[in-house]
Amino acid sequence: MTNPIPAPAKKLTPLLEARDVTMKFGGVTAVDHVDLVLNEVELRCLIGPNGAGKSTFFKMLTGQLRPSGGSIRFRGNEIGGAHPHDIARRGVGIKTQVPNLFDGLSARENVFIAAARRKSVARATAIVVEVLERLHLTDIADREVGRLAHGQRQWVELATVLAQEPELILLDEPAAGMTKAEVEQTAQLILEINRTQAVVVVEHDMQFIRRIAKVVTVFNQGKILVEDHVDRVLADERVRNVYLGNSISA
Amino acid sequence: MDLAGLIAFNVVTGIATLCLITIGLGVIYGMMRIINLAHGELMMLGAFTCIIATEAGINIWISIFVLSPLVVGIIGLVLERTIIRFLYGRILDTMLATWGMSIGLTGLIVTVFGNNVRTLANPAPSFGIGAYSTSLYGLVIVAVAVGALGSLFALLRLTKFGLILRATMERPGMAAALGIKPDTVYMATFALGSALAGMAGAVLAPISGVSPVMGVAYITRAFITVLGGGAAIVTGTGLASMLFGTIDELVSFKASPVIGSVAMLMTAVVLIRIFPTGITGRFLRRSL
Amino acid sequence: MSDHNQKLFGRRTVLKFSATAAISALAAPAYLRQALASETIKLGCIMDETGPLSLEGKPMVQTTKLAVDELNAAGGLLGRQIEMISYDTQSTMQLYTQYAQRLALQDKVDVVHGGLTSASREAIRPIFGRAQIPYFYNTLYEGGVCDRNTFCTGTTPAQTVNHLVEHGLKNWGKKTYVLAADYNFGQITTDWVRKFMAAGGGSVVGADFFPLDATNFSSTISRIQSTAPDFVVTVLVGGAQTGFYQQWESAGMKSKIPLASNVFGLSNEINSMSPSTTDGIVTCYGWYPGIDTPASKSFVEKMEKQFGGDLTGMSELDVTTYDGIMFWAQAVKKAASLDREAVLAALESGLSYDGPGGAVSLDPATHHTIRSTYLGQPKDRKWQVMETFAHQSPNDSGGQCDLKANPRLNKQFTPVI
Amino acid sequence: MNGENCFADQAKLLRVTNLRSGYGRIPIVNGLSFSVGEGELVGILGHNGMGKTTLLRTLMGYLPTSGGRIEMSGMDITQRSTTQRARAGIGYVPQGREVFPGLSVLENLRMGCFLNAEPENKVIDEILTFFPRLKAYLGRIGGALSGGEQQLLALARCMCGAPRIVLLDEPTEGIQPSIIEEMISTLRDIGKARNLTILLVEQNLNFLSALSQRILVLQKGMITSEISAETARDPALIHDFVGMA
Amino acid sequence: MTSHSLGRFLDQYGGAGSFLSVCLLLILVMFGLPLFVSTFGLLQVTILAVMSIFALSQGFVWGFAGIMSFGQAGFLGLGAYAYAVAVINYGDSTLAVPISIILPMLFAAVMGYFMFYGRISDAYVGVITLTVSVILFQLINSTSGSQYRIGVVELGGFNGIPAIPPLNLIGDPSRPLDQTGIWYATMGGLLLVYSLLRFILMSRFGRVVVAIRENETRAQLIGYDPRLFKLLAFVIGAGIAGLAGCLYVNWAGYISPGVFALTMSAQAIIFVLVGGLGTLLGPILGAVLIQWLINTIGDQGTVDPGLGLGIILVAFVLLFPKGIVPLVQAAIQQALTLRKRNVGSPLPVDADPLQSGAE
Repeated sequence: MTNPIPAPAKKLTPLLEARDVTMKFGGVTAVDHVDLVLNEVELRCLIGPNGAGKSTFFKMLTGQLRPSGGSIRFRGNEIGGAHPHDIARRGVGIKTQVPNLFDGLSARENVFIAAARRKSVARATAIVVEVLERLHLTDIADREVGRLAHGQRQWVELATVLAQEPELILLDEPAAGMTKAEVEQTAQLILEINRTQAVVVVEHDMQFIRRIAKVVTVFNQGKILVEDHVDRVLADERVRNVYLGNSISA
Repeated sequence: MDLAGLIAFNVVTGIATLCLITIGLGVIYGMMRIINLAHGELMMLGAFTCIIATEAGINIWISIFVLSPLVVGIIGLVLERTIIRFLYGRILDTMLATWGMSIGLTGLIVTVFGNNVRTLANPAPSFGIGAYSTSLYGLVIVAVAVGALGSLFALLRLTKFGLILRATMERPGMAAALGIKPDTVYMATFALGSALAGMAGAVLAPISGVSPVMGVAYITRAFITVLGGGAAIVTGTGLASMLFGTIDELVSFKASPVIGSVAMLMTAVVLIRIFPTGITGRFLRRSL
Repeated sequence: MSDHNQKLFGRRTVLKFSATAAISALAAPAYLRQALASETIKLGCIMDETGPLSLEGKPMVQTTKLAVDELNAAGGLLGRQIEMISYDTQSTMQLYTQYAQRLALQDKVDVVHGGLTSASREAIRPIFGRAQIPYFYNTLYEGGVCDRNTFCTGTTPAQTVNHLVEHGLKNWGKKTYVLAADYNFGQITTDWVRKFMAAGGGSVVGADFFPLDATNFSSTISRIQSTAPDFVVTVLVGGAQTGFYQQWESAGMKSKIPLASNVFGLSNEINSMSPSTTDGIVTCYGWYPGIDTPASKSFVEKMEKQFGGDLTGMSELDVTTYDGIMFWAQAVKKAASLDREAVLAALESGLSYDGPGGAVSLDPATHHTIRSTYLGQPKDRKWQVMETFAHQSPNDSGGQCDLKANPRLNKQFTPVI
Repeated sequence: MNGENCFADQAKLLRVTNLRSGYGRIPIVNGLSFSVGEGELVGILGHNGMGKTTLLRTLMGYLPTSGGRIEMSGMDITQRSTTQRARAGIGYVPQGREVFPGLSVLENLRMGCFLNAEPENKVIDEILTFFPRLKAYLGRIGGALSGGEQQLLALARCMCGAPRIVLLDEPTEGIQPSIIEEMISTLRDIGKARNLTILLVEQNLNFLSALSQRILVLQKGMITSEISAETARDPALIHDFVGMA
Repeated sequence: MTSHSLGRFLDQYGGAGSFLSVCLLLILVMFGLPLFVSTFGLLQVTILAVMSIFALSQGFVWGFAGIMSFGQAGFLGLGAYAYAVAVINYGDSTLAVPISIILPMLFAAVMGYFMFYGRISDAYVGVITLTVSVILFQLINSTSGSQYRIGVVELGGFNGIPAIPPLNLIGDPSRPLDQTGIWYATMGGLLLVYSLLRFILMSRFGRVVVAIRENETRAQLIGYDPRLFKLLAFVIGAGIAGLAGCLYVNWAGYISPGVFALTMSAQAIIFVLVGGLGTLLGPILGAVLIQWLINTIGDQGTVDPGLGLGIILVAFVLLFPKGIVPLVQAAIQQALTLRKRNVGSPLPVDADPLQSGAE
């Protein structure tokens, strides 16, 4: 399929564009006028101390929370406050912080449900086999997900996200609770995914961040503190301070 | 003009009646988030206590205001200890279990006393509004409803126990970390709600008749009023009762009691659809 | 793996077969009962013995027992004993069709006496018609049923409501308000009130209908006051609706607007409520406990002797039930057979006897009774008979129902207004 | 058990031995032992997901213990309910503050006084001298406060109960720096005034080192080392902990 | 490959063998019972089959779609009345049957749209369905005046509608079914509904419905609109309840507002709870067992059936919240596992999460 007319507009629109996004819970401002732009097939890492607003920000991107203010555009279309399923259909997939699966169903069934959203039953079944193979889950494919160990559940959730074939993948702490070897596998997987899809990763493990990141955005107290190349960010005094709490004695 | 007065009196009585049948359920739902489908049967037990006591020669007012709440409160306590407490946090399971209690209690009373309607003589005289006359008992109901809502408000707002109740309702885990036993608080709340239901059943007995199956007539009304009212027990119950009671009485007068009741239920369904958290969930969020 | 699957399958199949066995076992007693009781004559009774309608229903079952016992004590019928097969419908409509089918298909009874509300009669009448089992409906009702297989011994509006209305028009005034139970009995009876009022030059200024479990009458009491009728006719049925009388009194209406009723008193109201509530409500029935005839007195004595403290107030319903069974017994004797056609022919031969309510005869044309009716009111927990109307015809169909001439007729005539 | 051990036990206010717990079948706290003496300020340092909050929730009785033992002044409280632990003198400032959102600040503090035998007014007045910022808000409801103010309220509420030991779960989470500083000085002041015992769980190294006398390092549900507050400022440790150079 | 995963899926829900054996059993009962049982006996078991269909409707909506419908009797009643009105008006049951299924579905569609698209929480769905069934009861109960008629049929209020003609051969009103015919029709309906639900649960749609019950948020994040799936499941459940209503009328030959009553809804819930939530065999088993129990207690007369039902309901919620069928399945599973171990193929230690997790 070749398109004779070049589409320059596509190049100009970023994949994801969050402008002035704010989220308040009562007296608490969890996300405070955040701007974030993500290009096609970009890999972005979000870091920041606990309570900095990263997960809240993710929830607004996926429609689980309706922003108190600001705009979120995906491929130029406003998605702020849209239904989660609507956003997912537009091509946003997420692995949440705590594994969030169909606990009573098997791993295979979980992945099937994700794949079958867009594909026919036969195609979805094939995708399931592929993805399970790719993530080395074939052995536990027919076990009930609710009975799997924490790390295994992480992998199953990754598998469901892959099976969805989204254009933007949000990963909230993908390496948490994994062994060193598994962390390395995850890093490789993310880089591999990133060849075709845009990925945003929230992670605390700085080794992991170093391993995969190019551009890093640092959240602190609901705001973006820095956004720069990983090396410069990790060397940044301000970033260190928010992690160590040094600002208070300064 | 006299007719308007009579209708107004009926509307106020209707609102008060709704308040009364709701308040016990409101306490249990508002405090514990338990949808107590046995509420109507607790009212029925209150009415039965009252009728048995008066038949045994006890003064009717003592039966209504002391015996019925006491007996039903104790029954509530027993039910909480033996059934409800194992189901905290499982809202659907509590619904099922309380529904089971509801069916079972009705069956028990039918088995023991037979499925008959008993009547209780109305202890209040009539009074005139111009050319019209009506029962003074309406005033008793209004007084009891106002008194019950007022005391509940005072209990929650002014006493240490009320403070503990409100705190436990908001964050039971944190309350426990401050040395409170949430379990005991829930037990007391359920008993309080049951006692209020028992009293309501007894208060209404002289005008409604007493039968083992009478609970069904109350449960949907009580529910929609609680849900329509929302989280704030006193304000919510009051406001929702005003809305639904007025609709019920006016439509009943214009058309028929059945149409009145249907109109009220329909309003409630629409209200819950528009404000899923009830009137006080949407407005007046910080009220009690 | 497949080995285990087979085991699993095998075990499950066994489980399921035992379930089938259980189901067939459940249905088995049907044969047993049929085989056992071929010697007796079977009288089916279907009645609300418990539930909100039990105040009316239970004494009727007791009367049925008394009548059957009496017949058996006198040697039964055709030299055979009568077996009473009774089902309690628990004031629940669904149970009527269920038990009626059981009486017809399983018990295969020879006659059925029963049915309390008109709703229940209409539910079961077709079943006995199809099963060709003579059916006696012994309750006072709205009148007009015209069905060869059905016999109605209770009083009808043409025998009672007309007198109530006449009494009201003469003593109280031209305007009335009707409160009625919301089903065919209440609806049709209200139409009769309308018709009789119009005929007497009066009018019905309002009519309210209530479901059987209605308990709150305050809005209606307000409405009645706003239309200011000269008297109120109540057609309220069952335990719950009797609450109206207390609310009426406590609203202070008792001294303002008089009440007339063709159902008040059937649920033992004069004993369960205080005389201040009940005194002076004018009623019209085919029998009152106070009627001073030997047959009436001995009936009350027999009932009290057999049921004693279990007896909760007696009414016309008991007498007409007794009449129904006696007419049937008379017909069986006359026909000397249980064959349906023979029994129906005997029933249509102009039977009559002296019942507790006075001389009663069975009208061959309408299958209703020609009997005396009385106007009465409670005074201090006793019924006072105010007036007697002898030989009242069940003229509700206006002569259109003649089952002798037209045996295939099967409909209910209702008042034309 | 010999006499010496007994004595040693009593010297320690809180003693945790080989503690295990987790969510469902997923073990988070994996055989962990430490103790806190009367008047000690002990910090626990650990990454996310290392079991810090799980540890405190287990100590407070929200999570069942699947193994090991918890003692308060020699009394075994492993099987006790949260309420009983609170009554044994454990105060808790949870992650996320958990102020009662619909109750006013004053009512929140009154709830804190539940276990304190002293008259409410007196207790609250005294505590408010350490939290001057809250004085202006007494009538406001808890949910309307900012995150930092809620954190101060949660601390003050806990102090009202005069606990013998305070469990503090990441008090700096999402809090603006000015309030973090205020918390440090407030905690120091109260600590001095009342000989307070604190078990503090944190990621914020600076806060941790500013308040703790010694710091336990928590990794994968186990205490892997103990360091002094000074060492916590060591760049090598920081590198190890934060992963930044 | 597809058939392999299908088989896996079936295993998860009780196995293909179980499906076939249930069907076989139903067919066996359907054709076998008339050989042994009198007309009246057949009448008694017909109601068990009708109630089984009703239970399946509740079982699907609640057990698989996770919708807490407390007013399933509303649809039963609508179906029953729709059949009664249609069959009397047309004098032929050919159209009346589909009407009795479609009308409740339309009603459920409106109601479901109202609830599910209105972000109404699970518990409130329970209260709203309950309230709506009470409204229906009150409305139908107050239609005894002769002005309330549809075509030639008076709705009759409390009286109900008597003498409703039974099903007839398709397109031929002169050949109505007798008692045995209605038994075949009812069992056929049960078999059809059971198979249909089996098929739905195997389809993509059914699997998503179950997934939504398991975790609504996750399903949303994958891109499924839970509101739509719940709505469809609710509508399907209403259609099945409508069919049950149609067959109920055929069984009774008469209909009254009692079908809308809360006790009917309560019974359906008890059937499912006792039989087993999230199974198809469970509701059938529960219906047969409980209905039989009600009849037995009802006949015996000294104890009100409500007392027994209430105790059963509470006991199952407290002690066996999963119901009988899963309990039996688990027992069989355990027996099989034990057997396996005895045979001498010990499970690898880390293969069993229960063992490795619990310490």
